[in-house]
Amino acid sequence: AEEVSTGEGRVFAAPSARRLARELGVDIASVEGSGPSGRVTERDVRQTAESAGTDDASGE
Amino acid sequence: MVVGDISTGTDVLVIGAGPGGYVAAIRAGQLDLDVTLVEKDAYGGTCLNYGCIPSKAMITASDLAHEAGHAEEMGIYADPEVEMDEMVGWKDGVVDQLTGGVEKLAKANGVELMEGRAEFADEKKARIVHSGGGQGSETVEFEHAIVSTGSRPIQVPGFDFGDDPVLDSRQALALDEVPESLVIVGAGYIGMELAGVFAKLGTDVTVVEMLDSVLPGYEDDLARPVKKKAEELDIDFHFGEAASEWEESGDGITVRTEDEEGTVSEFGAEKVLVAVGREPVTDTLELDNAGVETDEDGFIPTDDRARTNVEHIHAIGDVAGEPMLAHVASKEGQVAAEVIAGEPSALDYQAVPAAVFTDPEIGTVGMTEAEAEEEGFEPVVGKFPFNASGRALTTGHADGFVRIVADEPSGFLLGAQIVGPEASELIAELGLAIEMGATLEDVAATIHTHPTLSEAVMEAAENALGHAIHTLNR
Amino acid sequence: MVVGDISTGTDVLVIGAGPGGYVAAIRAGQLDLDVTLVEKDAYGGTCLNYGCIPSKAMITASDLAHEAGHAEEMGIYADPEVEMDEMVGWKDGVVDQLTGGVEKLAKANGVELMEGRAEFADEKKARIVHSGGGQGSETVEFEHAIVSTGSRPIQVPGFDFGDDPVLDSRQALALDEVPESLVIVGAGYIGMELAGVFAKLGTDVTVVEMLDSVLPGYEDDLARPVKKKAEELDIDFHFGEAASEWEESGDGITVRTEDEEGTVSEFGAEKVLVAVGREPVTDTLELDNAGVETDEDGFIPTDDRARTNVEHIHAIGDVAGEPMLAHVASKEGQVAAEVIAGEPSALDYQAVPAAVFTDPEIGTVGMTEAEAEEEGFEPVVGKFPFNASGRALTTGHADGFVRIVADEPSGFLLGAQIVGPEASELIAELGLAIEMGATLEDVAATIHTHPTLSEAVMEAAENALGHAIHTLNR
Ligand SMILES: Cc1cc2nc3c(=O)[nH]c(=O)nc-3n(C[C@H](O)[C@H](O)[C@H](O)COP(=O)(O)OP(=O)(O)OC[C@H]3O[C@@H](n4cnc5c(N)ncnc54)[C@H](O)[C@@H]3O)c2cc1C
Ligand SMILES: Cc1cc2nc3c(=O)[nH]c(=O)nc-3n(C[C@H](O)[C@H](O)[C@H](O)COP(=O)(O)OP(=O)(O)OC[C@H]3O[C@@H](n4cnc5c(N)ncnc54)[C@H](O)[C@@H]3O)c2cc1C
Repeated sequence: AEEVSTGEGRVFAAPSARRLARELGVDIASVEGSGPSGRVTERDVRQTAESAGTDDASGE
Repeated sequence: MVVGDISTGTDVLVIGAGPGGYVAAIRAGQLDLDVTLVEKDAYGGTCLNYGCIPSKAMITASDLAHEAGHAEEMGIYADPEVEMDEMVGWKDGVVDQLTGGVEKLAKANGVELMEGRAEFADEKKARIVHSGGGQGSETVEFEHAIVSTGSRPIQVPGFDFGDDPVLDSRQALALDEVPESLVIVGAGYIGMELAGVFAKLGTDVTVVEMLDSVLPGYEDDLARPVKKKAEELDIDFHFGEAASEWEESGDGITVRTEDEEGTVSEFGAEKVLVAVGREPVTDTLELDNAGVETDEDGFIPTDDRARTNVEHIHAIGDVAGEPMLAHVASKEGQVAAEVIAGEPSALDYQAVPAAVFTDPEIGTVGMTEAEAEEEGFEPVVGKFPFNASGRALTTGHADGFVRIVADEPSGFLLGAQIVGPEASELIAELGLAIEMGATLEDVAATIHTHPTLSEAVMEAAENALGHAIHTLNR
Repeated sequence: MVVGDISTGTDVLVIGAGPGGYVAAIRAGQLDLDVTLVEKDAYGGTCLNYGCIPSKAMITASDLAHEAGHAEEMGIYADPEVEMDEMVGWKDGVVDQLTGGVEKLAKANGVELMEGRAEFADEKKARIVHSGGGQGSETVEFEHAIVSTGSRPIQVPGFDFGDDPVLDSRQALALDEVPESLVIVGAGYIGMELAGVFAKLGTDVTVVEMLDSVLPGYEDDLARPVKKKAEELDIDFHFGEAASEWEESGDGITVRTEDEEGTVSEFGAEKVLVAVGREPVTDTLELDNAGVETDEDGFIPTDDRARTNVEHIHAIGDVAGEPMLAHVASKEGQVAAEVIAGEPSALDYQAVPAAVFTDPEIGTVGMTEAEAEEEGFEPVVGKFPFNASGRALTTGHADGFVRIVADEPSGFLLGAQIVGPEASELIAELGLAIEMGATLEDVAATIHTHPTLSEAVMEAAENALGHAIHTLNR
């Protein structure tokens, strides 16, 4: 996936979800979070990647 | 050894073996990169040899000596004698064990170690200059380089670290005898940690600080318990004064200071320790030859992959800018190695914890209330005082508090400030909470062992939610 | 006071003011329930008055006295004298401050305090029996009751706590003088904590344990460093022996034990401390009158809302079963109060942390590797030894390790075991991690302050992932 910058400001997502976002080329700031208070989960990241049609979105 | 030039090649050349460089090298080795680590002085860098580790060892030992002599309240009567050379010897033993460990770990992870000073020849080549005459230099060609040359203490004009009674922190941590009296220039964390060490060992300590408080940069209420305890140890403070010069007088020295209006004060002492900050080391390695830029403060600017303006050259640790902390250096080192190995790593941490090992300790992570407001959050704050903590009272150290800053609408934790016993350890849980995107409710609902200091973390979260058990809720 | 019967009404009657009951009462008060808390002895219960707090205070003080006298390695020479009555006096001061705090907090949260013993008259009514003759009893009608009557030490046949040389933990924590010699029956956590206290104060300690190890129930490798240190303190262990009787002999006593084959051994000592476990207190309150049932071990069974078989009567804390820990009592108390107030609370925690305050400390939370396997997980384990921790070495305490158990396929943390310095505090971060559903990667990626013991937590997670920096990865 293309390199995504980590950007500025707080992200409410676990480190594992943030890393997955980079792996899948997803800008985590654009992900709609489904966790408590809108926390972004790994599942949210995968779904965003899939709906954006990123090549390796189904990758483990 | 052959005198003359030998040339070798490496995937990754790491320059400087402090907590930035040696961690980068080990991580690169784990990722099966061919890595060479060059160090001109001592494995472990400032942190293991002259900084973090020696200071914390001396803090432990001086605390024990002091506490043992001041525990009549607990029915303990003792009058400890301190042999400074033995204490320093013990500290050196700890350092040796750790630096020996670094060397072993580097080798075990396949890191090639080189002793000498590295300087760039061009973008893809460096010369390794060995100390001691007669030895030739080597040339190393690299695909990637990681600059981790660290920092050194800033010298104040008029106070040359080469002069005997003028000490930097490194020298202060290696004295043979407890000085009778000491002027410390600078009330930052290094100055304050060492002020505590010497005061507890019986030195008459005077601290001179240009700004108007101890630990400038920390919130007032965090610095206050540290100042209070220091004053109980008879440390003398002079704020708003800058050290201007020193001279020999009798069998000691006189240190002169000046305030803003030019009023001069004089302080007699045996020695003077200058601890006014640290500056990046960029003059040892011919950065220009590689085209690597520095900013106006001398630091090497980097991006979120720890890359300099030259894409295949990374910079990490103190030389790459604030915050100048060992664990930041190590994190940057890991990320640099992983980025070079093609992993999707980045410096994406949400908050950097930091500790000051004064008495009491301070631990902080993330935003203060004021910072949270500036960032556009609607902060709510929860606080728990250690004098309401059963565990704190049983340790005999109950000054200070835990404070948690959260965003009120979402409940997300944004930051925390702790001053008190084991603050350096307690901050870890809050660092994890922030990285995880935890809410106040998450922390409040987590069972914490009784009786522990960590219960104060839970109660501070409960307090922010309006239902702490062991303190009144506003 | 009127002699005779007065009758009052309350929403919630809480019986027993230990860490279960007083927390339940305060929480109920915060939720605007009309709440009455009855205590027959002392606010704070076993924990604050005779258990957690006194033991931890004595551990701090005896540690300090011992360490100060054994720090030649650090260049510290001292020969501390201990005045036991002053040490115990200091401990009592800590207890008084905390129990006074409980009383104040209860009142500030609107809790009605009553001194006396509560016994059920029927399902909705209790009599409060005041101690001291002549005082009448009161009747309280309640909508809900919370039983938090705690536990008491189990008495071993032949060892009557009423006899002078036979001590329970409470009496052992209130001695005027350091006994010359002490036999401790039971190597569980209470026995081992107190063995350390007395050995460090100079008592000649012998520990007799029926089972075959110290701290039965804890994994071998956690108990081992505790046993090793205890042996360095010259504590004598006898396993597989049960105490059978004692008798006076000379100016001390002889304690007799028997092993499985009936072989008798004799140990001379000044006193004998019996610490073989605790049993629920259900005989003080006429449970039958309310129809509340107990199980074969005497505990009151409860559901995940802390309810007994009688829907409006809750039971919490030691009386409600294992694990008998103060923080579990408090959690159950909070949940009981919230359930009564109609909140959607439940005992839904994933893991209960626990600590043993021996030297070194033990901290555990969640599953061991074996338990994880039994539960059908595919556990992976990460470990980090404290002798590779810079901070541990600088504190002079580097025995032990941090171990993390996770599910390999998902990475989710399942449990952790720590033995070593500040294990009781370090376990907090791992408790939060488990409650949050954190993965190994989450813990490994979180920056931890250098130099701290908490770095060992991060490194153990990294080790499980195969890439710890400061230890070799298998
Ligand atoms: C007294 C004191 C106490 C401190 N306490 C703490 C603390 O408690 N916690 C904390 O986080 N931080 C602490 N620090 C700061 C900490 O030491 C630094 O943040 C840390 O050492 C930075 O690591 P680094 O790898 O960037 O650089 P350094 O540790 O400075 O290492 C740089 C290395 O590079 C070598 N080098 C330089 N140029 C070359 C060259 N051209 N070729 C080869 N080698 C070269 C140097 O010899 C040195 O060994 C303390 C500092 C001091 C002075
Ligand atoms: C030496 C020692 C050390 C310990 N250390 C720890 C530790 O470090 N950490 C930990 O988690 N746990 C520790 N414990 C265990 C801890 O003390 C208990 O788990 C805890 O006290 C249980 O709380 P509770 O509220 O259920 O009961 P308790 O604290 O036992 O309180 C029950 C209260 O109910 C009162 N009562 C009983 N019957 C009636 C009645 N009919 N009417 C009115 N009042 C009544 C009693 O007087 C008592 O005050 C220790 C215990 C001991 C003995």
